[in-house]
Amino acid sequence: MVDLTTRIGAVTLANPVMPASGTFGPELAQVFDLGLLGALVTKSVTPEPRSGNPLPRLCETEAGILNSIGIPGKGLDHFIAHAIPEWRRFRPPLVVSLSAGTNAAFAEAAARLADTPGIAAIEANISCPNLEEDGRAFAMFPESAAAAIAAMRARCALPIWAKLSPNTGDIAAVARAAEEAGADAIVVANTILGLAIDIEKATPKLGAGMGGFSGPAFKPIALRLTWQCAQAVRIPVIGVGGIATAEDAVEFMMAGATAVQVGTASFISPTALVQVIDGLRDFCTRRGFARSADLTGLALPGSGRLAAE
Amino acid sequence: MVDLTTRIGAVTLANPVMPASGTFGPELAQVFDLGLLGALVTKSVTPEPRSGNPLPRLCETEAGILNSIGIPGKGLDHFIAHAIPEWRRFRPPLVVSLSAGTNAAFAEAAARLADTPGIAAIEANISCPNLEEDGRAFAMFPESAAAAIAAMRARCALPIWAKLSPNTGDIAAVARAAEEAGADAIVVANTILGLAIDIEKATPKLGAGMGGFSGPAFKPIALRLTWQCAQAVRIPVIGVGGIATAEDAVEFMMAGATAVQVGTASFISPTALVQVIDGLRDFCTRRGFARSADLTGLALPGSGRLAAE
Amino acid sequence: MDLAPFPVAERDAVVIESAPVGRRYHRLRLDAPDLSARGRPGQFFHLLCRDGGGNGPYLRRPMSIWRCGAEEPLGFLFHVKGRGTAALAALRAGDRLSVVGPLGQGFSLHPSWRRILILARGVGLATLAPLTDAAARLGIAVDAVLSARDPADLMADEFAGASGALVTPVFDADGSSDPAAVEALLRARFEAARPDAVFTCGSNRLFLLLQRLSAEYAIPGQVALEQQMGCGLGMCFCCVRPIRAPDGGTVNLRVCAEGPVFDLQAALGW
Amino acid sequence: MDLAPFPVAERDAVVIESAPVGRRYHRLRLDAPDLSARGRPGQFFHLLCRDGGGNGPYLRRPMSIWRCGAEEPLGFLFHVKGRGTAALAALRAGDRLSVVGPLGQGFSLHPSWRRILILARGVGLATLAPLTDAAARLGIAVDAVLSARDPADLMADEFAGASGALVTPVFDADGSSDPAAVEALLRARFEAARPDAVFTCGSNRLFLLLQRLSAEYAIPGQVALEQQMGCGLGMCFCCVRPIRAPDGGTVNLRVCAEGPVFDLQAALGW
Ligand SMILES: Cc1cc2nc3c(=O)[nH]c(=O)nc-3n(C[C@H](O)[C@H](O)[C@H](O)COP(=O)(O)OP(=O)(O)OC[C@H]3O[C@@H](n4cnc5c(N)ncnc54)[C@H](O)[C@@H]3O)c2cc1C
Ligand SMILES: Cc1cc2nc3c(=O)[nH]c(=O)nc-3n(C[C@H](O)[C@H](O)[C@H](O)COP(=O)(O)OP(=O)(O)OC[C@H]3O[C@@H](n4cnc5c(N)ncnc54)[C@H](O)[C@@H]3O)c2cc1C
Ligand SMILES: Cc1cc2nc3c(=O)[nH]c(=O)nc-3n(C[C@H](O)[C@H](O)[C@H](O)COP(=O)(O)O)c2cc1C
Ligand SMILES: Cc1cc2nc3c(=O)[nH]c(=O)nc-3n(C[C@H](O)[C@H](O)[C@H](O)COP(=O)(O)O)c2cc1C
Ligand code: FES
Ligand code: FES
Repeated sequence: MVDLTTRIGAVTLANPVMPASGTFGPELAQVFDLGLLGALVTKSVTPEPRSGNPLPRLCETEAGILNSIGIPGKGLDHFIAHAIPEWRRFRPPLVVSLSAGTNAAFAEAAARLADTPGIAAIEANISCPNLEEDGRAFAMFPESAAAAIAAMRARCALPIWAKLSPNTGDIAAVARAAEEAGADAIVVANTILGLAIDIEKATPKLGAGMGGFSGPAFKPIALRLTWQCAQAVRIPVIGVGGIATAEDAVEFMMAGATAVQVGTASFISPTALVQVIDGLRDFCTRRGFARSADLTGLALPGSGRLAAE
Repeated sequence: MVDLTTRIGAVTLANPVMPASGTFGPELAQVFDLGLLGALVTKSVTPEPRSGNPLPRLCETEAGILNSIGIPGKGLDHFIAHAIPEWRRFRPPLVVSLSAGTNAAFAEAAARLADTPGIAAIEANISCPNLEEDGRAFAMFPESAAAAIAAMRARCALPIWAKLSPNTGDIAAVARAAEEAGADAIVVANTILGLAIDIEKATPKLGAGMGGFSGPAFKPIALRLTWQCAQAVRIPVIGVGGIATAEDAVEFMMAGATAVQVGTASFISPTALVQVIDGLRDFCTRRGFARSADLTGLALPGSGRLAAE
Repeated sequence: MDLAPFPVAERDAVVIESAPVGRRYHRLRLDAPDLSARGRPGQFFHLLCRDGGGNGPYLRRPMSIWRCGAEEPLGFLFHVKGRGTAALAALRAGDRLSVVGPLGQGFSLHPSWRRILILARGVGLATLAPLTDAAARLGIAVDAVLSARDPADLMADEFAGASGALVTPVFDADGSSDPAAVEALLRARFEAARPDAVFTCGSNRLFLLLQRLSAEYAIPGQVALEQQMGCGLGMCFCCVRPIRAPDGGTVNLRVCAEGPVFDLQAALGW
Repeated sequence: MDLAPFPVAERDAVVIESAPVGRRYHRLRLDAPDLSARGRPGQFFHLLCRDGGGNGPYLRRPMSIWRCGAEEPLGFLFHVKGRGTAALAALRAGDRLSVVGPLGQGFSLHPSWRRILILARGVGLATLAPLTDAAARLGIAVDAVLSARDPADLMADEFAGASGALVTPVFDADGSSDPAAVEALLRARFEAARPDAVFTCGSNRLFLLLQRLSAEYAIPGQVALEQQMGCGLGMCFCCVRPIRAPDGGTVNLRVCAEGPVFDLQAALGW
């Protein structure tokens, strides 16, 4: 029996596999028992209602997709009143992804979530535009990332997971800044900016122009970011980007991830999350790992744990 | 008859299609007539001989590859004495890719190339490590990119194409800095940092650890970088990253590229460059473009040229 | 993986028939008795479009249920349009096809109804076809006006099967499918024997016509909409369409989750 | 696309035979008479490994010429090892296979030679097999020692064809393939009838043995090396191996361009 128990700071998960924000919803309970998941991660909620971006909001590429959904939603009040109770029907710890346009709005919303029972952690989606910095994402720079996390930290006792953007030039510095500002974990990475053009119409394929790139094609980049973050911080790193199979998840864990998130793969295979959990257990059994947690960091420089075995 | 003539500043190309540095060599003349190409682009040459990185130097991913070749080569003296004469057997303009570890070394090497007959332009591979900045690539920051280009500009009258890195957080700023420092064109992008792990061995698949990611999976990112650069500078932008077909090339041109480079695709299909040229001509014929140059920037915001037709 | 008793399955099904229909269409029948029994007219499946060798586009493609029922193989009828449908059309009997479904909200038929009218064009008839059987089972008479380029494109058999629906074809070739001609035809039907409900799919022009006429005659209606999809399950919000809300404004609803079938008056043209 | 008169072609060739060989191997024969005529023993082709449906890994795979010549279909014999070779093995007669080649520097045979010795193990014999025909055409006698797990794995027919080569099999199963036993065997051959040259491929242990013995007996030799490849054409420098230089140091040479055949004494073990 392989022990899949996973600790992300104060939060204990039955296993290290959870969905990625924005690619998951209670609708997936139509396909399998969501109680199997390590955690539940909501779509990003914003303080105010938002209608989202113009259509088309999604297009496919070679082994991946671009999206510019634009975080449509009914805002935090509605979320607390209606979505949280719906989520609480399920067993796994609930992680609420939060997005906002200013440090103050992040702090205010975090405080309200801290007052709401049933939430295990906040995932701070700081890859979204910072309205006070010309729309450049908070997670682009160590300073703005730290300011957003610190503002939340001051108002909220819940664990805060900082979700970083691959669009920065120095992920290690951003991760360290988030850690120093009080983040309890790093989630890396959100989508990377991409573009596709419809050459018959000579316009971008997405209504919004550029979009976020995700899926298997993005994996080598997200894996590299995970590896860089794992070497930069002491808090747990949660790896996300292109994971579709248990083998992908093992790569992220060996690169230093304590847990993983599965996003786009659920669109292609709604049972992908369950397949990753089952496959991870099988891999550990086959290779003689008693605990999946032992995979974390095995391939990091200087680890040499497998070689020594 | 479609006119494929392309002007990159003072350099005129018979067509806008050329190979990407490091994925091309005179060996390809065994497969087709290199005289068909818009330009020839050499592997990056370094001032001193280098032996390159440990093996394995290349691995495949979903629709792409990672490489850490490490620019092996015999150094600039040997290059000028032996490689340049070999390249001069071919008709198309010769673009020499130059890589160096310091501004002074870039300047010195550029001066020597300027004294060497038969070179149409220098492609400055400023995506390589800057030894005076802790090994962070020149192209990571506007200041270091500008300093390298300015140093070359001061010593060399040849056109200088600045080849940018996708690993920066602000490609537009780097492109503008290169333009202001005197670059005659922007080439975007070099490979993006990636990682793959062999989960049976629990080590990176590449001997060097991380590597550069290229191929079709990288295309949406490179296309976005091209689009951002085209809106940031007035000098021509040469698009590169994942181009395998004429349709891909048209996407880059519509996103603002004046010309394109084909890299990894030549490994899968050594005739890819010719196929792109032929297909570009066919696309222009079918869609009634008299000159391929008319494609440049068609999909940029505010262009609306196709819609108006 | 089929994790019964969940209402939506992800499953490999064996192709038992794969055949071209007319010049531009193709039909597939799958061996998946329980899924076929579970499917309802107007629902859809999300299909992984891989030809026999595993080649195809990254995303799944939504496809309406064309044939379903406890005694029928699960069937799809589609226009071979781009890369995804081409891969589907390349499947051969014996190949496996990964399906996710049944998905979405289908048509509703009230047992008290006596007669419905269906107006379809092109491949829209695939979506409406299973209504004819369902109506027949409830003893509801079906009056169908099918619009097509020409007789070769009509697929009347594919539509009505053995349901006994009364099919009136109209064609571009002879002008009988002109909006004015169809309007006259519908008005005549509505006057002669007012249907209890009307249904449409596949043509914006016919949708707008039917919306206008059925409002005038105060006949309730349903329309099946299409939209590009990511997840097909309601999680990604890429498939939204603006739908009229009771307050007169519009709300973005997900075609995959709140649809694909919407109230005829609430839907907007596309 | 074949842009004659260029020495290396990129071309789709039709598979005329695809068949398993023993438990772990597979052979393919292609209809490509001019490429077959152009190929030389020791050269290789770079194969796009796509099964009948277009599925397979991104990079091409290098594969030695196993059969070539004006009168022969172009043949490959390979170990079904991973994703690429599995896709190749899934090809059926009539399918198309994209090949690039012929590539690399093959073996050299001097017409003055009278007798050569070949030492091969496993699928290394595929690379050495075409030497037997070439030698036969030059009137050079071939003495071959083939090492295999057991008789079922030997593939002696696949090796020698109709060339008349004298094959001595050695097996793991009966201990005759032990290094000491093979060394004794080779020494006996070298003493009895000194070959003019020796050739090997496929086993590091046998390579090191043959290198040592042929140095001792001052017999020239050649070895075909393998290395993971990107471009197969000499452009990417991922396939280098250290090779002894005349000055005693080593240089990194490209297996695809300077090789795959190297001087036996210059090569290093792997
Ligand atoms: C609920 C629903 C049911 C459908 N039922 C049927 C049916 O029974 N028969 C049939 O022929 N077609 C049906 N369609 C349309 C069908 O999904 C598209 O024709 C198909 O996705 C085209 O894929 P392609 O790769 O061949 O074409 P491409 O044009 O290459 O597809 C490119 C992209 O656009 C999307 N797309 C293109 N056309 C449509 C469309 N009309 N609707 C939604 N997305 C589209 C594709 O999914 C893909 O993401 C249905 C669509 C929906 C939403
Ligand atoms: C010049 C040359 C000639 C060859 N001739 C033959 C032959 O005639 N018969 C035969 O069975 N094999 C031959 N090989 C080895 C053959 O190329 C590999 O077995 C094959 O690439 C494995 O691919 P795969 O996807 O099945 O295996 P995987 O192990 O999944 O391949 C993963 C990666 O490793 C590379 N790789 C794995 N093994 C080798 C190897 N031994 N040499 C080079 N690259 C490797 C692959 O190309 C690929 O990039 C030759 C290799 C070279 C370099
Ligand atoms: C359609 C879509 C919507 C997304 N919405 C969000 C979101 O609301 N908040 C967020 O933090 N990340 C969002 N993401 C990013 C994912 O959570 C994930 O970080 C990214 O897609 C990379 O993982 P993947 O390759 O497994 O999808 C979204 C991704 C997709 C594809
Ligand atoms: C094997 C390999 C070697 C490369 N070597 C160089 C190099 O020496 N100098 C350079 O500027 N870019 C080098 N590149 C980057 C390519 O020129 C190109 O920018 C990148 O691969 C993206 O294009 P592609 O996806 O078409 O390959 C190399 C790429 C590969 C794959
Ligand atoms: S397709 Fe994802 S919400 Fe409808
Ligand atoms: S495989 Fe590219 S140089 Fe040999």
